[in-house]
Amino acid sequence: MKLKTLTLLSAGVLALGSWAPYAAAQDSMYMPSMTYRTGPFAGGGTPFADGYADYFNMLNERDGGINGVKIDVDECETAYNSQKGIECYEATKGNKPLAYSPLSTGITLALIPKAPVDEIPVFSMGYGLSAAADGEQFPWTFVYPASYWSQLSSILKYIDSQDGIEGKKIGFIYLDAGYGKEPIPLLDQLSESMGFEVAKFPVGVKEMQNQSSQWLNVRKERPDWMIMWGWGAMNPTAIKEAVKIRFPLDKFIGNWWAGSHADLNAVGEAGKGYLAANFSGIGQDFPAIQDVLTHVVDKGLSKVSSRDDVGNVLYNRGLFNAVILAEAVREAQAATGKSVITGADMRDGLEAINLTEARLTELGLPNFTGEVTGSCGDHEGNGPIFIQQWNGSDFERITDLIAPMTDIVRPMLEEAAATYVSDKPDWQPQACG
Amino acid sequence: MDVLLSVFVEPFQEMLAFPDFFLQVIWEGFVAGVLYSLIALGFVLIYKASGVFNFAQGIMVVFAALVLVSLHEMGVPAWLAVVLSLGVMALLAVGIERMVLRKLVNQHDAILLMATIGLTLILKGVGQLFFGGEPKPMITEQLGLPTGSTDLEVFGGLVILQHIDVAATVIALLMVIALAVFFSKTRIGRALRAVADDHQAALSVGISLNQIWAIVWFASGIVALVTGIMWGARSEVSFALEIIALKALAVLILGGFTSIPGAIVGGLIIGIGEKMFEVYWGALLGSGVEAWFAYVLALIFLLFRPQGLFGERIIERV
Amino acid sequence: MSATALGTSSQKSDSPEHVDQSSAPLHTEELLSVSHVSLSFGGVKAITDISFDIMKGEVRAIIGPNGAGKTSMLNVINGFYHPQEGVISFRGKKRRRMKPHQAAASGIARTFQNVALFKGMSTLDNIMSGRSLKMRRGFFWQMIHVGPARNEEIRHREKVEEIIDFLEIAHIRKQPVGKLPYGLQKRVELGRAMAMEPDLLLLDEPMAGMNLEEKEDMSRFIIDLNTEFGTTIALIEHDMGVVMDLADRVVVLDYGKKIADGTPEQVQSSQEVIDAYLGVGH
Amino acid sequence: MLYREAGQFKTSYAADQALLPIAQDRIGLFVILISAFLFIPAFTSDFFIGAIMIPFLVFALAAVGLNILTGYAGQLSLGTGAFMGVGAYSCYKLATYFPDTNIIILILCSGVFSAIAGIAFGLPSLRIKGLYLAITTLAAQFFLEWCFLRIEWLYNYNDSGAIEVPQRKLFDIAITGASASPVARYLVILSIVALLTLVAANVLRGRIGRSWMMIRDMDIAAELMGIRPLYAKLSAFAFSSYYCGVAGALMVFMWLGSAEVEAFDINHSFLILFMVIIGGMGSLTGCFMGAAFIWVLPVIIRAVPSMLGLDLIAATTEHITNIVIGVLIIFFLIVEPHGLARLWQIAKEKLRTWPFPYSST
Repeated sequence: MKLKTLTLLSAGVLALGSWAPYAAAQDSMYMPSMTYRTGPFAGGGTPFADGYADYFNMLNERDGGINGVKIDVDECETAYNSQKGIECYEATKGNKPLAYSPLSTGITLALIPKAPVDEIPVFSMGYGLSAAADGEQFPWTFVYPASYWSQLSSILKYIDSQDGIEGKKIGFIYLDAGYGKEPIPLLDQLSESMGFEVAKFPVGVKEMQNQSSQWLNVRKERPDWMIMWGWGAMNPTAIKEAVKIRFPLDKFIGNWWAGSHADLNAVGEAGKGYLAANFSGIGQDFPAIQDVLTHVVDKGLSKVSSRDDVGNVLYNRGLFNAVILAEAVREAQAATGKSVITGADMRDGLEAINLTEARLTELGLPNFTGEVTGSCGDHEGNGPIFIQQWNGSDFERITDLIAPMTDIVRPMLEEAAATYVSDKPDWQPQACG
Repeated sequence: MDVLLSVFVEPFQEMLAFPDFFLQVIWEGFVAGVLYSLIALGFVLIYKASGVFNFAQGIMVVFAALVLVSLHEMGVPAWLAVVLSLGVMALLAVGIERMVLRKLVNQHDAILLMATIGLTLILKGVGQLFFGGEPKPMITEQLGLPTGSTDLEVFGGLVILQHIDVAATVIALLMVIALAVFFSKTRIGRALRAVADDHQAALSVGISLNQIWAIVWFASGIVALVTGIMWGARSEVSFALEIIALKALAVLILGGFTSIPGAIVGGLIIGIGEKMFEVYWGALLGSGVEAWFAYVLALIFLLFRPQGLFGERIIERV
Repeated sequence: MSATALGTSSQKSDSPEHVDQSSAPLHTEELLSVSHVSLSFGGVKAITDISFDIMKGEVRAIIGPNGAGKTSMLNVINGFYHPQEGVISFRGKKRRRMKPHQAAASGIARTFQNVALFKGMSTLDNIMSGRSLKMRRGFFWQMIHVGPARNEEIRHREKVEEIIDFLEIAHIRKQPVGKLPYGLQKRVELGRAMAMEPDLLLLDEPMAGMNLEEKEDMSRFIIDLNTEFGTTIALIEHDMGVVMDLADRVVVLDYGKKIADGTPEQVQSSQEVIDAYLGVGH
Repeated sequence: MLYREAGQFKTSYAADQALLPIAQDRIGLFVILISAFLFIPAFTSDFFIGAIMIPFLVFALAAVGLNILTGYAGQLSLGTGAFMGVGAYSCYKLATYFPDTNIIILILCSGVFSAIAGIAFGLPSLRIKGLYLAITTLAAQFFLEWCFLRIEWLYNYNDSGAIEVPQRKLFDIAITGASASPVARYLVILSIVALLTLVAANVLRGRIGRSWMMIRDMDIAAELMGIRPLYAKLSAFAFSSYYCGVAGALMVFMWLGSAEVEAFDINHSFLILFMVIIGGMGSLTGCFMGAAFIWVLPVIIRAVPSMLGLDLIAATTEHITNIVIGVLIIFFLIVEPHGLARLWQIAKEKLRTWPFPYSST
C-alpha cells in the first residue's frame, strides 16, 4: 500500500516535473506582462497593464499581429513586490519571452543581472536603474525614453526657468524603496553645481497613507519647491497633506509616476494646480487609441472598467510601453528576416529603435511624445519631458518638451554604470562602434 | 557631546522656539491617536466578550469602508450605502460566529488568533475580488462630513485644524459615550459584561453566548465602519491601511486587552508619541522611525507593566 | 472535606494498603524545616507564621479544610511562591527566595492538584522529562545524536522503563497523555516526579477524583515508593482514611495557620482540629 | 496490508528510539531522498526545479525554523520574515568580507547572526507569554525591517538599497549568481535542508527538544521539573532563528539572486506561519507538507482555469489563493489543529489496520 502510494507520488512528481505551464504556439510570440492589480500600488498598476495589453491585442485584432505573428500577452501578478516579481520571472522565462517590462524598479534591479544569462532584454520604460542608459555597460537593459536622472534634470530645469533655482530650498519627498532613492545621487550632485539646498523626506512603503509626519517636517523645513518621487497610494495622500499645510501646489512637481488620473481623481478639485512630469500623450485623440477603442475595448476584449479609462495618463503610458516593444519586434523581424524572433533578436531590435515624429504619426500617435532614438551605446533615447498641470478634473499639458541636461547627466550615468559593473568580475559589457 | 545635545536639548529648544508648530505636531498626533484608539476599541469589544484576539480588526476597517464606497460607486445613495454596509457587517458578524467561533469554543487563545489571521486572508481576498484592489476615494461630502480647515492663531503662529479631523474626534467621542451607555444601561449590554466576567455564570442565567458573540462582532463591525470612513476621508480607502492598523496591537499592550479607557489612552499616547518622536528625534536616526516606534514602545512597556495601564495584575496559580 | 472522613478513618485501618506504623523506621534526621513562614497576596494572607519540619524518610501529610493554605505551602516549598517572611531550610541549607527550577535541582519534586502533565507528549516522554536534570549532553551531541547523547538517552530510558514497570503503565507507554483517563494521568504524573529521583516528593492531592480501586493502587505506589526507594514524601490529601494510614506525622492547617502537628493519633484527638473540621468557633 | 509493523520487534531501546522505528517509513524516506537527489534533477524541467522545488525547499526550512519555536516550544512568532532577513543580510556582508570562503560555509554561518537577533528579541519572552509575545515579535519585525532599510552599511551603500548576490563557485560549478544553473542550486539547497532537518529531528527527540515541549505544554510544571525557562526559551529562539536565518540566506543567494527589504516583510512572516499551521504544528514532516501545499496551491490555481480554457486575470488567482488559504487555515484549526501531518498520520493508522478497520491498537 505504502509502496503504491509512493509510486503514485513519484508519478505525480514526474507529471508535474515535465509539465510546462505554458504551451507556446508556433504562430505567436510570448510577451510577459508583470502587473499589479492588487495591493497599495494597484491604482497605478491597473491602468498601465490595461494599456499595455490592449495595444498588443489591438495589433492582433486589427493587423493579425506584427507581420502576421500574434503577440501573446501573459499577465503575472507581482503586487509591486520584488520577490513576487522574481517568482514571475522564474516561472515564465522558459516560455521564450521577448522582453520583460517589470514596472518596478526593485524587480528591474533584480532582473538586470539575469537578463544577459537568459538572453531576455529588460525594458524598464522610464524607471529602473538610471545607469542602464549606458548601453555599453548594460547591453540587455533599456530605459527609453528617459532615465530617472534625465527626468530629474529636466524638472530642475523647469524650476530654474520659473523663478531661478539658485539659493532656493528644494524638498524631495520620495517612496523609501529602490525606486524613490534612485535619483538621490544626481540630486545631491546638482544641488552643489546649481546652488540649491535639498531637504529629503522619505515615505516608508507602510507609511504611505499616513504621511502627516513627513509633511509636518516639510512645514518645519519650509522648502520653496517640492519634488515628489511617489507611486501608488502615496501620491494622493501627499497631495492632500500638501493642501493641508497650505503648500502651494503650483510649486509641487511629481515625477512621471506621480501625476496620473488615478492619483488626482482621489484629490479632485483640491488638487488644482499640482504639477507633474510626463512623456506620453494624454487623452483618446490619437488614431492608434481610437483603433484600440474600436478593435479591443468595444469588442469587450479589454479589462478596463470603463471606456473613459482609456486615454488617461497611465493607460497611455502602458500603451506606449507596448508601442516601443512592438516597434522593436518589427525592427528585429526586418533585421533577421524571421517572423518569430527570440529574446536576443529583440535586444537588437530595441537598440535599433527609431521613433521619429514621422514614424509616430504612421503608428497613429502624432505629437504623442518626443522622438525616441536608441543606439548601441544609448539605451535611453532622447529623453525630453513635458510638464502637465491638474485643473481640478483633468491634466493639461503646460510646457513644450524640456530636454534633459545631457551634458551633466550623461557623464554621471556612465560613471555610475562603471561603478555598478566594477565589483562584478564576470560582467559582460559590449563594445559600441 | 553633540549627540547628547541633539537628543536631550535641541528638540526641546525647538519645541519652545516654535510653540505653534509644536501644537500642530501634538494635534496631528492626537488625531492619528484617535484613529488608532478606534481600531483598538473594536478589538477590545471582541476580546472582552469572547476572549478572541481579533487580528482581523484592521482588515475589517478596510473591508467596511470598501463596501461603503463600492456601493456608492454602483449608484446607491450615500445614506443607503451606509445602511447596507452595516447590514454587510452584521452578516459578517453572524457568519463569523456561526462558521468560526462556534466551532472553536474553548480553544487555546493562540488558535483563535490564528483563526482570525485566516479570516484576515479571506476578507482581503473577497474584498479585492469583488471591489478591486486599487485605492478609492472616500465619499466624504456625500456623507455630509465637513471638509476644509480652520486656522487658529496662537503664539504668533498658525495651527491648522482640518474640519474632518475635528469631526473624527467628536464622532469617536460620541461613539465611546454610546458604547458606555450601551454597556451600562441596556439589557444586552449588561449581558455582555456578564459574559466578559464569567462565561459559565452568563450561561446559567440564560444568556445565549452565540448571540452575544454575534452582537459584539457586529458592534466592532460598526466601529470598523466608522473608523474606515474617518481614515478614508483623511487619505483614501486602500488595503495599505491594513499594516497601519497593526499598530492598534501596540495600543492594546499599553492599554490592556480588556480596557476601553485603556484603548483610548493607549491610542493617544502612541499617536502623539510617534509624531513627536518622528518630528523631533527622527532625523537623528535617519527618519521613518514611526514604523516601529509603537511596537518598541509596547515592548519596553511590556517589560515593566505586562498587564497594561488599566489591566489587572495577573497572579498565576498552580 | 467533612468530618465524616475523619470518623471513618479508624474503620479503614485494616485495608490492604495499610502498613504497620510501628514497623516504620524511626525518622530523626531533619530534611526540611519551615520556620515562621508568612505569605500574602496584596494584603490577603494565605499563610501566617507557619513552622514545621519533615524528617528524612517519613511520609508527612498536610491536611486542612479548603482554602487552608495547603497548596500555597507546597508552592512556597518548591519556590513557586516567595514568602514575605520566614526561612525554609532544606538539607540544612537556608533560603528565602528560590526559583522552582533551583528547588528541583536541589532534589524536590512535585505533583499537582489538577494534573499538570505535558499534554502534547507521550507517557514515555513525560516520564523522560523527569530525567531532564540528570541529562548532561550539550547541544552539539544532541544535534548529531550518536555516541554520548544516544547512550545517555538509552541509559535514562532504562531507568524510565523501570518506573513504567513499577507503576504498571507499560501498555500506555507511547500514547499521548492528553487522552488518557484521569486516574492514569495521575499515575503518569507520579512517574514523572519519581523519574527525578527526588529527596523530597510533594504530592498535591494524589488521589483526588479517584475511585476506591484507583486510590488503593495509588496508596500502594506511595507506600512502596517510601519503603523501597526511601523517598521522603509530603502529601496533601482530603481522604482522612488514606492520610491516617499513610502518614507518619500530620500537620493541620486552617485559615493559613497551623493548628496541630503530630502523629495521626495525636492530631485526630486534638480538639482544635475537630473544631476546624466541624466549623465550631467560626 | 503492506504498511504493517507486525513482526518488527525492537530488541533494544536504541532501535525503539530511532527516528523512524517502522521499516516501511525508512524505506519511504529512502525512496524520497533518492528521487529528490537523482530523479528530480535528471528528469524534470528547469521550470519545475527553479520555480517549484527551490522555493519549496527554502520555505520548508523556514517553516522548520518557525515550527521549532511555535509548534515545539509554544512561542508564537510573527517575526519570521525579519529573522530570515538577518540571515540574508549577514550572508551578504560575510560574502563581501570573505570573498574567497566557500559560500556554503558563509550561508551556514549567517544563521548564527539571526540566532543572536532571535535571542535579543526573545528576551521579553521570560516575562510575557502568548499573545503578548506575538506583539514583541512584531516589534522585531518592524524594527529589523527599518534597520535593513536605514543602515546602508548592510547593503554596501548601494543606491538601490538592494542586496545583489555575487557569483560563487563550488568545484568550479557556479552555485550562486545569475549564471548558476537551477540544478546546481537545487542540489546545494537540498543537501543543506536535508542535513539541517536531520539535525532538527535529533535535537527535538533529545533532552533539549523535550525541554521545549515541556515549556510549551505546561511551563510551570516544566520549571518544577528543573527546566530553566530562560535557557529553554532562549535556546528555542536561537535555534529557530538560526534555521530562519539560513533559510533567508538560501532564499536570496540560491533562489532570488537579489532582494530588498520587502522580501522580508510581515507578509512573509505570515506566509511561513500559514505553512506551519496547515502543515501541522509540532511536526517536521508537516513543515514540508505545508510548504509544498502553500507554494504549489497558487501554481495550481493559476494553471487549472487555463487548462479548462478560462482566462482569469493574474490578480484574480491571487485573490482566490488568499481566500482558499484563509478558509483552509480556519478549516484546519477547527477540524485538525495538527494539520496535514496529522491527516497523514491518521491515513497511515488506517493503512496499518486495513482491511480490518476495528482492529486498531
